[in-house]
Amino acid sequence: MSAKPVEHLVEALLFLSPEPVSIPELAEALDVTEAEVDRALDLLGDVLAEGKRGVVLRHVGGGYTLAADPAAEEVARRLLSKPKTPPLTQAQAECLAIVAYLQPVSRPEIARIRGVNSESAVGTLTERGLIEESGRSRFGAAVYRTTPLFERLFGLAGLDSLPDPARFDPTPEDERELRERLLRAGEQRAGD
Amino acid sequence: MSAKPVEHLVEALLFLSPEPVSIPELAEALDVTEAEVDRALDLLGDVLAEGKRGVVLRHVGGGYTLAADPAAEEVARRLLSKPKTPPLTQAQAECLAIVAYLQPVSRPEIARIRGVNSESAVGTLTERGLIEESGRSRFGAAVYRTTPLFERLFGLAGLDSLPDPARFDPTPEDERELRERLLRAGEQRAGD
Amino acid sequence: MRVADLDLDLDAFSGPFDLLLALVLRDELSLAEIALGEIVVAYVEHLDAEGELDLEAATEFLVLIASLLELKSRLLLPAPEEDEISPLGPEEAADELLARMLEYRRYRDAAAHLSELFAAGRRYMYRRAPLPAPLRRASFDAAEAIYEPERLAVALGDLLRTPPRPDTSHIRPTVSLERRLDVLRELLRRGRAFDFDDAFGSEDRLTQAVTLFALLEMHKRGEATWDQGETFGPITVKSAVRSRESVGEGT
Repeated sequence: MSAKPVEHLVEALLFLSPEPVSIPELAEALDVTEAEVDRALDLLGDVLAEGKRGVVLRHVGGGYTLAADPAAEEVARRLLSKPKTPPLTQAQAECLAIVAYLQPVSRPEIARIRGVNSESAVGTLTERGLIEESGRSRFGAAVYRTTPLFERLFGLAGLDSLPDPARFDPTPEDERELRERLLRAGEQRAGD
Repeated sequence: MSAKPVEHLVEALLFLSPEPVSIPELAEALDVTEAEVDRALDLLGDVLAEGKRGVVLRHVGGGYTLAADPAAEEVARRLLSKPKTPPLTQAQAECLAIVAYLQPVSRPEIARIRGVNSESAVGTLTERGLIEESGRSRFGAAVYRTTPLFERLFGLAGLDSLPDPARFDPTPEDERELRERLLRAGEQRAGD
Repeated sequence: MRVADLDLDLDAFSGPFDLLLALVLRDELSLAEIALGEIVVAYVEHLDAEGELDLEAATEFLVLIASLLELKSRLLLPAPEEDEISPLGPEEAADELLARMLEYRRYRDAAAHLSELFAAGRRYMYRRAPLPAPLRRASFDAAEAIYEPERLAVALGDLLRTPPRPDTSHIRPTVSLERRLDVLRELLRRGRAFDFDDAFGSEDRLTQAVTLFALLEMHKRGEATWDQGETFGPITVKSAVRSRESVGEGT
């Protein structure tokens, strides 16, 4: 290791680590002082400044990380992005339906309607870009809405082209607001 | 994209891709000729030659990929707390050699060549992802082939980079001597 | 289907294949009488009906039928005077062994070479990071309508459904014989006699039946008896015990 310049080792470590690495972590792994790591990061930052190579050095979330140059995003998409559109699971379809018909809607509300924790389904839908956070509720919970990509993937001209759920509604005579009825049905399910 | 040198985009693509990328794939994603990709890889290979930076360019598994410089192996294992992969046992190496050269090959055939049951070694190699079942022989036995991971871990650009097995054949003198020894052994046994 | 279950209907035998095997192995059925060709035909017909080839089963069948054929040929052919397959001469034996050893050596040396490659290759570590989020989703421009909007309406319909009341029909009320005996004894202790309908007429049928059963039990033990003047008439239950102290212990 001794012969290898510290900035090269730092580059190798940042290259391998999927998460940002902090200066103390780097110093400990390399068995050098934090000042030396600092210096190495300066050197590396010069070489990997934006526009200089295909990879750039980034300082994010309490650490350093390497990232592909944003200019390569379009070609990267062509090479790597197999459209992530697998069939929706029942949980995902339910969450998506709740967000689509009630938006904006908070995560606790989704959970109350479904009667089960919906964190993972909401996470997947967010990751796939079908829904997104659109702010906070009065109580500080994240509220969600659907995205333009959602409308694309469902072939909808707009949110008002969503099909009328009345056709699949088991209690159509009930005229209360959709949100209220969903919440009530969810509470009854949870009360079992 | 136009302003960005091809080798920078190639670097970004290889950085992002979890698998080695072939020249035709790179050419298609970048919308350039394979000759241009070739040139870009040459340039990149110079910059990322071993010992020059923290990351090196490798030609393995039918494509190109980036790897951390081996000089950083020790510090990287410390940072990522990744143990060294155990070396291959003699039995595993023999089975792997037979599969690599004769693929697709069945387990009974492996056992016949090695002269011993090879179930456990074949199982371990399958578990380590170095070989995989690729179908059934005429007689219903599973047949095996090597995986892309095998090529990557063994630094092979492809299966045709395996050395000619004739290289491992004994010289005619060795062969004659071996035959003599066998004959003598046979006569001794016959004389018992 | 397992080969053992293959149903056979041969001239000399009818039943599953594994039974045939067992009979042959126990010498209870002579292989000489069995037309092995018919078994093969039966198996091929079975394959035809099945429509697909189960390789495991087919292999098993081949092994079994081959051993039966070998057994039968030994039965039918005259035994050789002596072992006619002469052992290999030393020359041939050495050649055969040599060929095998050379083949093995080739792979043993190739294995040593691979081990070196592995030792060199595993010094290289590769990046194992997920793709950045924007690359993990479909791009807006390339996105096509692949989901059915109907699916959302159906999902919402499912969520509007309230669960049906739990079905409790499988839970039966239980009536304890012990408890009915206690009730009867208590009534008799209080009054020496009572009318069955007055006491139990308002109970459900199951309780009445178990009470009647308890009464029979008490009659058997000599604790109680009854009068019924006419068919379907009122039943008067009376104590059959003379001394109060023995109630409950009179067996």
